Amino acid sequence: MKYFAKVNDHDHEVEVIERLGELLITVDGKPIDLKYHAVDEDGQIALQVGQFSYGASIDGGAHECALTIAGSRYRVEIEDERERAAAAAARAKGGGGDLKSVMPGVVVQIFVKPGDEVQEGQSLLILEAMKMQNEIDAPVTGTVDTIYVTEGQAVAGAEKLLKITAAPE
Amino acid sequence: MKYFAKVNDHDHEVEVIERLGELLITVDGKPIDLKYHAVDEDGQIALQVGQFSYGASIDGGAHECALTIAGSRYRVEIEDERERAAAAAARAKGGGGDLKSVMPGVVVQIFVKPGDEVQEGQSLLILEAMKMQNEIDAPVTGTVDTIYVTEGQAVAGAEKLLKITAAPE
Amino acid sequence: MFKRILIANRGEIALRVIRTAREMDVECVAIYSEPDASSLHTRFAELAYPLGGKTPAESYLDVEKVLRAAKETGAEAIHPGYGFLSENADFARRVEAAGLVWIGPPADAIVAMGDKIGSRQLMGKAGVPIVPGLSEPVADVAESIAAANEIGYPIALKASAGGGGKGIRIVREESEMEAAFRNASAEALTSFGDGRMYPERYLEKPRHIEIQVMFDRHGNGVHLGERECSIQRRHQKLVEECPSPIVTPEMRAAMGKAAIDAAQAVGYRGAGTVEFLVSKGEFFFLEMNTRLQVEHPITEMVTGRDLVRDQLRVAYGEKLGYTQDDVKMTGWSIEVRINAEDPTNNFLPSTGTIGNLRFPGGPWVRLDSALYPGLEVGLNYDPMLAKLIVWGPDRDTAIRRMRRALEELNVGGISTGAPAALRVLNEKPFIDGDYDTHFLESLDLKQDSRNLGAVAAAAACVHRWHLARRRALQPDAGSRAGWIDRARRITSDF
Amino acid sequence: MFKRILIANRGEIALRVIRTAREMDVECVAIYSEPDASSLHTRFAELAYPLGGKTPAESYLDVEKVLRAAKETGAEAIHPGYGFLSENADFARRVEAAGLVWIGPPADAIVAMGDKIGSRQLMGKAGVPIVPGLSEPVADVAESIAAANEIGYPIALKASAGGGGKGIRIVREESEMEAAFRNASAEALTSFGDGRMYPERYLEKPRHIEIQVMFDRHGNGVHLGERECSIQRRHQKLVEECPSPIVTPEMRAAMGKAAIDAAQAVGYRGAGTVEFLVSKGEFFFLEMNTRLQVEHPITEMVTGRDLVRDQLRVAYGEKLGYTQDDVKMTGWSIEVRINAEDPTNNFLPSTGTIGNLRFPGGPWVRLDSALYPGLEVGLNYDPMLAKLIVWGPDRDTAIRRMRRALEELNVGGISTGAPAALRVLNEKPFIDGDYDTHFLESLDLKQDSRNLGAVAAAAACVHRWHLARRRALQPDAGSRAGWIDRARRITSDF
Repeated sequence: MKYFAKVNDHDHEVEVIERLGELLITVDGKPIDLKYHAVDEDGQIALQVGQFSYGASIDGGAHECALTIAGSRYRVEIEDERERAAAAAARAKGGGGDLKSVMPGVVVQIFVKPGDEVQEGQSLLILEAMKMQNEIDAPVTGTVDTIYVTEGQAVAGAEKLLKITAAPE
Repeated sequence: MKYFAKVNDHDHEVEVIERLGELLITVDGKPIDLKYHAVDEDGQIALQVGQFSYGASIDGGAHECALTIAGSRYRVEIEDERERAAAAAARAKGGGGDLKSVMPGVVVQIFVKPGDEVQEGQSLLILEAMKMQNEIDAPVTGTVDTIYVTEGQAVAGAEKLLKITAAPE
Repeated sequence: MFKRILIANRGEIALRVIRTAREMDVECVAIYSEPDASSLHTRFAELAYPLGGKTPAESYLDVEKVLRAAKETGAEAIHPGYGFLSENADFARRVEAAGLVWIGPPADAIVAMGDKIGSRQLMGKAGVPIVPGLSEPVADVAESIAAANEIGYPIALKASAGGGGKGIRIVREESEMEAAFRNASAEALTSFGDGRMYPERYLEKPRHIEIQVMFDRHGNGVHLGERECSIQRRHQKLVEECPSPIVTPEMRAAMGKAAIDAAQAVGYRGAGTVEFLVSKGEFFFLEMNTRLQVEHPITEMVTGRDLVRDQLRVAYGEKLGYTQDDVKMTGWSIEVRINAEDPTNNFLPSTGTIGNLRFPGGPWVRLDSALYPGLEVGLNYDPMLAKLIVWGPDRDTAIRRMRRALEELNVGGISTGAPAALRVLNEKPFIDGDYDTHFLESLDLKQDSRNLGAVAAAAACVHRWHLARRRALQPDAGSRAGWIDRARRITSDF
Repeated sequence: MFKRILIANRGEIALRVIRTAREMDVECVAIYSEPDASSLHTRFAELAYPLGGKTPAESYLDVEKVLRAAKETGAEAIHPGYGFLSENADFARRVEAAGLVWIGPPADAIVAMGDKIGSRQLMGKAGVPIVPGLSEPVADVAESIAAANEIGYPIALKASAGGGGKGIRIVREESEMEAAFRNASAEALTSFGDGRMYPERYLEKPRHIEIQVMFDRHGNGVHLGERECSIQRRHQKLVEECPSPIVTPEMRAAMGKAAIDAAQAVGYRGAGTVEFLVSKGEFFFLEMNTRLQVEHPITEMVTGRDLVRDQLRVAYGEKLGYTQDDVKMTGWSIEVRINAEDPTNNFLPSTGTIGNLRFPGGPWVRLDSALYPGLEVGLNYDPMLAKLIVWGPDRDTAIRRMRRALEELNVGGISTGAPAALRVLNEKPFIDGDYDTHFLESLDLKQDSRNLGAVAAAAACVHRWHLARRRALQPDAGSRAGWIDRARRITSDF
């Protein structure tokens, strides 16, 4: 199985093949002698790379997870080939989609309205969480389709904020 | 629901009744203002008796469990009325049954053979675990029915050692 | 000693107080909001009193509810912890009016130190060093030069009407003053319609260093040395150490005396912390925190004194029982705050359900933690969930021990600032002790300093592979009946 | 310093060594048996080497495998921990013959101290006090009286051919000797066919007190004070404290000197423990443990010295670097061993799968633990799973802190000895420091000293009630299809 893993914004290609009960793993074309042993159902892992050992922890599921290895945290997004192709196709015919809050908070100000054309990186709204104001930027260039929230509204984590239709590439 | 709870060899009668969504509990006929709140699925409990609070832990299931309250451990065996009646009936018609090892170990010596009549408390065999030899005594007066193990055999915890048919009461 | 006290707080600080109180045979009353019914402080206190309510305002900040809880449980005193009502002078007065002991300083001391500007003027009068500057703005270059000569260079020229750093100019010598004043004043006039400027000493490479003090009701007081708290972002501390790598015994004595003077100037009692800004060997009063500080454990590790115990003792009226000469600092201690936040995303708060906990241990590792599996971390409460503290005979050992402990720690379900702290502990300026309050914000925390990104990618993909394999092995429609039968058997034990 | 060492052990002691080594930038190689693939020591070491095998004999005790692991991983030295091969002189020799450094004493010292009888005679010659008695048996009353006058009363008359306490008589003065000898000798003759007797000083209220020593390769050595280990059953220690409540500074100096003499008599190097029996202010050599002791942490807490660090340093050839005068004992430390055993059932071993862990924390609490959720506790390995250690400025505080920590601890899935330790810490003789090696066995550990049996009964029944309720609410046949659909949805994320 071939996977595309994005780790803290760096891309890696990982291939996992089972042969005679063993997993053969390559990262970016190079074989890696990695032993993965789940200690419990909670996410503790005994990880060995060659002779080296790592008491690692994993949080999350098949598409997004976070690995903590020796105190450092790696956020990993994974796509397989089918998913990658589907995502590319969606982008090609104008993807975009729902933009969700990354944390719970209160919508302080909204800078755009439905129909606005926005550039990737452009500020869309301000979300206040704890005592900090955070600008939420457009992830893609496109058109604002729908705005789900209003100023002053409290939102949960991963709640839909607005929808953008991406401009075709 | 009425329960018979044996706690470290002391007997208690506990009644649990649900009324308007609240549990009314009596122990040995006296009401107890007990709030039981399961913290997780592992057995952590927030326990309150009146204003007093206990960070308790529970291990085990419906019939046998161990409560640890403020560092003290209480082993509890529970029967409801039906189970108690069934057990009494079994005893009346000559109960007994399988005697199981309380811990893993090695059978060092067996003092009885099938057909032997034994008195409650009589030594049946010696089980060695860690570096200690432990005499296993007859829990009831009766007749040795079957012996499942041989001298020198390693046994797991809760493995059947022998079967006794209890003498009618 | 008190028989029973109420802790008007939650989380790790409530637990901290419960632990010492239990060791003193003082019963604790925990109060708890609805979301905190399972909290460790609720479970570990001898008594627990439900306040009801979901938000802080409906529970821990509701003075009437807290006082009622104390009355109904027969508590003799109230420990406020930090945050919530701890620096609320009105609450302190209400507590005493209700006939209870307030485990904290006199209300008047809270008031006096609660006003940032007023407290600095008060401290200036008491002879405590404050940042040199004028209390009135200057209107032209000549006045500015005269003031600067009095204050001493380098000077920060700040716009009288300004804020947010706009219009600030750093002037290092007199020859630069004229041009700097004209530019800054013009900029300020344009921006705010007011060209007047405040000259103040500019503090280069400022460090945040604070002194712990403890006073009884009988006029006895000591300082317990300093804590270095310069590893911070937006004034939120992340890593603290005790002692400070730059404080000499002479400087400690001078800062200690200033802290005692500051406390005595407001008639202080109990535990308090006097915060200073330190630059080029000079120190200046910043503010006083009239309560127990989050980072108090590092002082405990180095002095061997239980500060909560001393708080309870002096609140009860006991004499301090030791003098300045009895306070010895041995070895080095470091604390890392475990906050629910994402250091790779500008320390935004992180929320989730705690799980997959792995706690560090072994020699000289202390964990003050409110974490438990199932804890819901939301936005209603302080994101500080735990504090990891180590001690070592010297700074080098303490740093290495903290790295080791951070590598052992795992907190699942949320993101924490721990990786950022680990990064700090591996940076040369920190190891050299040569850092200031800007250091943490200068780091690129997205960098993969351990270079394990490829390993993480491989492990995550193997994890996914196993998840998919497990799904593939799950019972299909045909075998499902048997599976359910088995489930029924398992649950038929009741 | 070493770049890489191998730890020929498992469990908490392997972890203990890993922790200090990591702080010293020394890489550790963990070796592991099949059941230990998930163990913390396997996960926390920098390198992990699978030995294969399920039993100790197939893994940790297999000298060839261990040496091969060291060779294949490039380890420069081997730390044996305690137990397993740690006191195996042949192994020590094999390690050195393989060109590796043995982190332990010279093989000859292990041999000399390994023989119980021989070591006592050797120590007697070296001037270390041993229990007064004869090396040859006496055959009649007259000889017995003569010997007793030399040894000093009270006397224990032991059957020459005996064992298991049979035929022992305590004789407190000469007038009792004749009757005692005749009875005991007759009993021995009947039982063993041999009436000869060994007279030996009878030690009343014996206490087990041991001295920690540390020697380098350059002739420097110190003692690090004593540990009191009298809370034991069948010679298995449960609670240890440092210092001992009965050891005065003078006695400490005398015992320390004796321990150093003992070590020097066998050319000792590294960490070692000289065990003494103490009775009525006199102390007598019992044996020397030529390795790190389980209870070493309490010495670390009180002296501030990391003993594993010193072990690595002196094994590498460094000078000790401190003298006897530099060893200061500050405060009090107590350790409780967390063993898989059932104190209410004669401390029989307990087996199971670890879960429902709740670890204590807060000020001056240290946990050296190999526990993790999912750990299978069987009979193949030492039942000692963790050690809970506290420090306090005085004994009273340390006792109260340990009680508090034990109340916070939970280890699910097995039974542990912790409740027995808690019981000990609440007993007046322990609090008074007035206990001996018989104390623990004198307690009725089935007693409900907290008197919470009724609460436990109620809680257990409510638990059962909830289990039954949950079962009743489970989907019946009609709704099961929907339930399965939901399960399918949840797992379709892949």
